[in-house]
Amino acid sequence: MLTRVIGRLKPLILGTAGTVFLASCATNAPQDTFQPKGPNAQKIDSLQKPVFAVAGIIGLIVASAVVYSIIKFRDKGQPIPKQSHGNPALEITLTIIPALILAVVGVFTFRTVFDLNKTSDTQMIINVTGQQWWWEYDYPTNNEYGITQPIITSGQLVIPVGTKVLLRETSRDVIHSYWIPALNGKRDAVPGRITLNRIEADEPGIYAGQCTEFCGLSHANMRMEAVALSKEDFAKWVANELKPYVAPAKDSLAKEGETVFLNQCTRCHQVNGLTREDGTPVIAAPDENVWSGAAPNLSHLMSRNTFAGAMFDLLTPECRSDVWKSESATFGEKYLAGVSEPCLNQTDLRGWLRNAPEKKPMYANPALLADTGGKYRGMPNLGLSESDIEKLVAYLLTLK
Amino acid sequence: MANIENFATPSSAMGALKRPVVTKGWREWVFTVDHKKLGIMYMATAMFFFLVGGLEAVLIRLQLALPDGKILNADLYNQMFTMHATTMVFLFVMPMTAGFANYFIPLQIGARDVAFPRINAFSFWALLFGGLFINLSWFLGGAADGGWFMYAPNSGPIFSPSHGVDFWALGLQITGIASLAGAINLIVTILNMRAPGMKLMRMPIFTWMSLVVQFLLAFAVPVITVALFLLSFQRNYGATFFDVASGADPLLWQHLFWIFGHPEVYILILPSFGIISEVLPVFSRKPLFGYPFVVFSGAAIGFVGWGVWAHHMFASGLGPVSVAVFSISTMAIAVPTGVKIVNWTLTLWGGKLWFTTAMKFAIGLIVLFTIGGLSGVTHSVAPSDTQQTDTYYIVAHFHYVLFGGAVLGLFSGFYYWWPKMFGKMLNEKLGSWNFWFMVIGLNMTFGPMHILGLQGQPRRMYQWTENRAGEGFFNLAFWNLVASIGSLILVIGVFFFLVNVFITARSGKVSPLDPWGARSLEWMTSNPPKEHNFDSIPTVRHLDEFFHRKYAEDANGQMQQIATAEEVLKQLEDNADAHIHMPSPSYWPIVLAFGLPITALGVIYSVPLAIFGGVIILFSAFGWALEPSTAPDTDFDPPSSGDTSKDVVHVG
Amino acid sequence: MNTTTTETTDSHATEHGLSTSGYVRIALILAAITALEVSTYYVDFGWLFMPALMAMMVIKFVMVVSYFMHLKFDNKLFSWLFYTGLFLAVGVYCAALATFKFFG
Amino acid sequence: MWFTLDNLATAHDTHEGAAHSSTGLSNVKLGMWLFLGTECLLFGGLISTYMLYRGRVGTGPRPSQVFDIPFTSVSSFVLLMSSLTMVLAVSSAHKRDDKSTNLWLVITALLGATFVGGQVYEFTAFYNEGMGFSTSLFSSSFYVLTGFHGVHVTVGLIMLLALRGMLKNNKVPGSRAETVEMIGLYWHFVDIVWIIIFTLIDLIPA
Ligand code: HEA
Ligand code: HEA
Ligand code: HEC
Ligand code: CUA
Ligand SMILES: [Cu+2]
Repeated sequence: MLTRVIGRLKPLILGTAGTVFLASCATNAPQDTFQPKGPNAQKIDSLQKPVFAVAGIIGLIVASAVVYSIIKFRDKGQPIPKQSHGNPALEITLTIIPALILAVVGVFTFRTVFDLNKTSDTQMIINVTGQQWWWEYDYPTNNEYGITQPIITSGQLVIPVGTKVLLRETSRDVIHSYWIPALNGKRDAVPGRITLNRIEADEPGIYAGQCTEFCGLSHANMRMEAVALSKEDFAKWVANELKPYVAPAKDSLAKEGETVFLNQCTRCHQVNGLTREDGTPVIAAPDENVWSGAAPNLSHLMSRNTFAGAMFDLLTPECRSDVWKSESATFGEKYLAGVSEPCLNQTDLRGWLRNAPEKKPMYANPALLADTGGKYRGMPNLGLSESDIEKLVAYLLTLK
Repeated sequence: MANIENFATPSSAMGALKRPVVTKGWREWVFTVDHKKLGIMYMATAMFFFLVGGLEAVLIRLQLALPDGKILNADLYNQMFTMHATTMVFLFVMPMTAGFANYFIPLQIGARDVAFPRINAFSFWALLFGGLFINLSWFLGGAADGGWFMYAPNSGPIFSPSHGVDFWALGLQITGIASLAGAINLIVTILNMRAPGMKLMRMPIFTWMSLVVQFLLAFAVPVITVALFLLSFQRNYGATFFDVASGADPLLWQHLFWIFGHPEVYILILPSFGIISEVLPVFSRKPLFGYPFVVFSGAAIGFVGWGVWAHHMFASGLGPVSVAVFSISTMAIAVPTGVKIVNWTLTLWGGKLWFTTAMKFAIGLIVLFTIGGLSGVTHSVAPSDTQQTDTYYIVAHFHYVLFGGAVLGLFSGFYYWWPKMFGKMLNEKLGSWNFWFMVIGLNMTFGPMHILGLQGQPRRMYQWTENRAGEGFFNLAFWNLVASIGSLILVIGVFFFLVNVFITARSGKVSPLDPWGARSLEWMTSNPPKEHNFDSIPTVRHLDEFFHRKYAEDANGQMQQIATAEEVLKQLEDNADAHIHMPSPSYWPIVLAFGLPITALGVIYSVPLAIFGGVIILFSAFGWALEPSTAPDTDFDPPSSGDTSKDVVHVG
Repeated sequence: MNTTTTETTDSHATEHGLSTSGYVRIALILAAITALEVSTYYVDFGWLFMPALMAMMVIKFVMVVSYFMHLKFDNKLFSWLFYTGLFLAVGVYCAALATFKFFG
Repeated sequence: MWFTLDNLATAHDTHEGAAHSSTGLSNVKLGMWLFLGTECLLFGGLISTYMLYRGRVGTGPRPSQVFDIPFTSVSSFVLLMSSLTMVLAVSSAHKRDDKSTNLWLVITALLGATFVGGQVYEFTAFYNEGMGFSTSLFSSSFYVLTGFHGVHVTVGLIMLLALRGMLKNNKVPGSRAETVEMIGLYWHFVDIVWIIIFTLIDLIPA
């Protein structure tokens, strides 16, 4: 009904709301809240657009009445007006009208709230864990989608299109909030609680998001992206994630990198299947050096194209825009190609390895860590030599 | 001014210390219990903190003007917005409204002072010391950095290891005590100290709105007191109230904060609603349209405001039932607020409008607050709010209601009541510049934030990145720059005000007795009022008593002037009361208040210091208790021996 | 609502308080209820336990407030001030607890 | 509270005879009732925190393991009876019977002190049973709630004793009966808070 009324008032609404929205729609910002790309965000959008229009109209009415009064009743030497104290009938009418408008809005709000909280037809569950200042995704086994073993990734959430995905969110430290505007509104990730958030994407593509609950120093740098792949592509992605570890060839630079990695990085980072020389598997978790107990799992680092809380691209800008702007049809293919050496964003990755806290503010300075028992939040500066970095980069490139 | 200085020569005390006997120089202010002096001190303090908070805001805007801003680092930025909000909310708007309430409520209801004058002084000093205490953290290892609602567990000792949050929590505790004491004081004053005939429904609307506000304070402050205590016990004494590892639920903090926090936003806005409800009728030459509706809608806002707090938590996973309920209750609040907007507009309607600076600010409030209120209604639609929350769209909402609403109302009050408080008129021309720069600046600053937010720029980001700014000329980079330029225009606007005050103080125009043709009781005395406010307490027969003493309807139903303000005042003077006892100055309020920051410092740094602070508090409470509020008869000058010489200043 | 119409001239409580024996009687009732309350700890009251305990708590509360604190005899404005705070507290905090699924 | 003594209207009363008060009610009494109203929100918050957390004991003792119902019942009873003696003090004060006022005030203070003493004893016992302030959410919220109440009782005690001293030395500014009555109101409030705490915390098993 609301929509029908709105429909009839269309010209007026377009006129008023247009000014506000014109700028909004023209610039194609990646986190625009008016460009839903999935049914959940769509439901919100269908609710909010009419509300914005109503609000715009009311605002215009008030402003016009004030402006009219200013012009009409300015002091032109007229006598002091009659000291009338009001008009209860008018008053009551003008109280009831807004109440009615709001009642209508209320009904639709009510419906949408429950609609968006429906979880009974979920097809895929992904556990999402916030941590200062990145997101971890953990896919429980799901035979329907070929996830025969749990998958753990970070930064980019990969989902199949047209699938009702339920995010079970929590946090390991402070409150964060998961938000991919094109897919749904925000839902806080609260430590000690599990909150539910449902997303579904209509088309393949990359959808930008951002942590929106203030979570300390690098809150501004806690970004994320949702990557929607066609079902077939998603299956390929899963297969890749489940691929066993491939050790670098003997005597390669990467092999030397593996050694550095074993010495420096595995105390925090997990690479599935990585073993020591004697064949014992290397298990980083539970991670004792980081306050919240975990660092990103790097097993398939090169299959995602951002790192460090999606603050940096793992791809060079050219390669990245190639993926981002690709046609829906070719998107999956390009995304699944992962990061290859020519496309690797060497500057930021090397900078990160050289001195992570300088690239991203983190409580990683031992001098400030007395209160946490010397535990890092974020990744510390490991004081690596340039040649170690060289080797590490070569090694990381093998983590397809 | 005749012998105002030696009017209340105080007595020798019955307490432990002698009463202050000098009422000149700085002591006149430091030991005063006069509600008008205290009101001015509140306002001066608030103004100072406005500049501090404004400076912080400008630094924020400079940092965000361009992508990857380098003016502040992440740590400093987080402190900056936390302290900006804390300063503006708790140390600027609240004290400023307390200043107005202090100064004008007794005058508007025809009283000579507040019910508890020494508590009034105590409240002011506690506020000042609390405010300074919070800001002390800047120099002692960094200010609070958790955002103004300080969500747990990010505010806990592990995630915020500096002492900033300790200073914040304890400092707000101190200002909270000040607010609570002030609220009780003013409620009793309004209920009990009204002039004869001043029925509740004849009270000026500013007094009414302040009454609602004081009730909100009285009942909301204890809630944040609890929250702050829990936080301090966690940070300083090892409790685990918000420590998830021990099984705590971080949402407890959110509930406690917002149960306080939502009534708080009405605490911030209702005084300004009150102010413009005084200003609009005066400059429309017409009574407030629908006075009872404005009164009751104010009370309704105060009441419903208690049932909506969880609209700040729509994204926190409350569950659909709670979300739906709080969503609807939030919408309900738009109805009484709408009543006010309607009544103000209808007050203008058919009036004879005089566009003084005060009037301009008041009209500005109607329009700009409505914009902010309407964006509030778009938040109240919970599903939409999950897109909006924690983006700049929220920042836009609350700056429109806070700056476009509360602050414009306060400025309206400055221009309207300046002659009353200081006997001089603020310059109208500078006032006009002040107004236009501020209104343009504020729309330029906060208007683009609607777009920024709806296009996905989250708040509380020390940097934003070109990457997510979108394409085209009108992208987020453009709007961020506009907002930052706008804030500089705001600075100029504020600057005009400061210049205006300065010039007026130096050489301003002396105000006539009734410069605006005012309507309410506070104008029925000299400018500035005498220490005892009224020579004789007027008997009230009308809403807008003063107006009705000046004007009457003639046979044709035309309003005609029947008396000048001077004549009205003369009449009061002629019937002056024989002797008037005013409360006497006292050392105790400031000493007692001083014990509070000492104790708080002790909580942070060393227990013996806290005990020392406690001793100061106890000692001064005793001294206070032993000291009569008003010095005994015999200590008065002039003695109360039936002579009628007292501070009567003849006007005209 | 309009308090100005109240015509209390003298708020001295003696005229409308209780006599000494009256106060003692109230105290005895309070003591008896307390005994009953404590007994719930030892005797199984079944489903009655919660409602009975709550009722006794409220009765004791109201008795102290009404008689010892004279609220029953005093001007209604005092009751307004106090009970506003009380009911606000009960309402707001119960609502908050309800969002934690506290009441099951 | 101490502001009982800071009353402009009273000053007018004593001097001008007629009360300058729109409602005919006393300022301090209005202020006191309002203050007690606000205290409901303070204690409500503390009680709710406790109710939310009482089952969260971590590795520490559970409420039922430490609470000593007979003991707490007795001290609750003592506090309840102090309300009786307080009201008798108020009643004597209104009759201008200084001697019995003093006597009842002292008895009230003694009963109050017994209660506080009992609380100190209980806290020590709990502590010895391994329930420190920061042991668990239950223990912290228990100590904060009952501690706040205890502080209120202690402040009441100080006021009672100070009041008695001031009555004796004839140093009460303003109306004596009213001052006694105000401190009485505060004292009763502390008692009714305990009525709630005792029921919700001790008698209802977590
Ligand atoms: C002065 C302070 C003030 C005022 C008056 C208001 C008024 C309102 N606020 Fe606002 N609010 C804040 C200060 C204020 N707010 C602050 C500081 C925050 C953020 C805190 C933080 O996160 O840091 C906030 C945040 C905030 C949120 C949470 C947003 C979020 O974080 O996700 C919500 C959600 O519902 C909200 C709603 C409202 C509503 C519905 C009103 C209503 O009262 C508005 C009513 C007014 C009108 C509607 C306009 C006039 C009415 C008419 C002309 C009648 C006709 C209208 C209709 C039929 C719609 N506010
Ligand atoms: C009454 C409240 C109030 C007021 C008046 C203001 C006023 C202003 N506010 Fe603020 N603001 C808040 C309350 C308020 N704010 C709150 C509650 C938050 C949320 C914080 C949080 O997220 O925790 C916030 C957050 C906030 C942000 C978001 C920060 C972020 O999320 O990262 C921004 C960004 O632009 C901002 C800007 C401004 C600006 C430019 C002004 C301007 O209007 C300021 C105008 C004043 C001046 C321009 C003063 C002029 C004087 C000088 C410049 C000083 C000269 C100095 C001397 C001579 C000593 N405010
Ligand atoms: C003390 C713990 C610790 C050590 C040691 C450590 N890291 Fe990290 N690392 C982290 C944390 C925590 C993050 C997440 C930081 C963030 O994004 O905020 C991280 C992030 C990363 C990322 C980005 C991952 C992603 O998916 O976003 C890479 C790549 C990385 N580290 C590589 C390394 C390498 C290589 C080494 C060893 C030379 C190393 N790290 C050593 C803790 C550590
Ligand atoms: Cu995580 Cu903000
Ligand atoms: Cu709110």
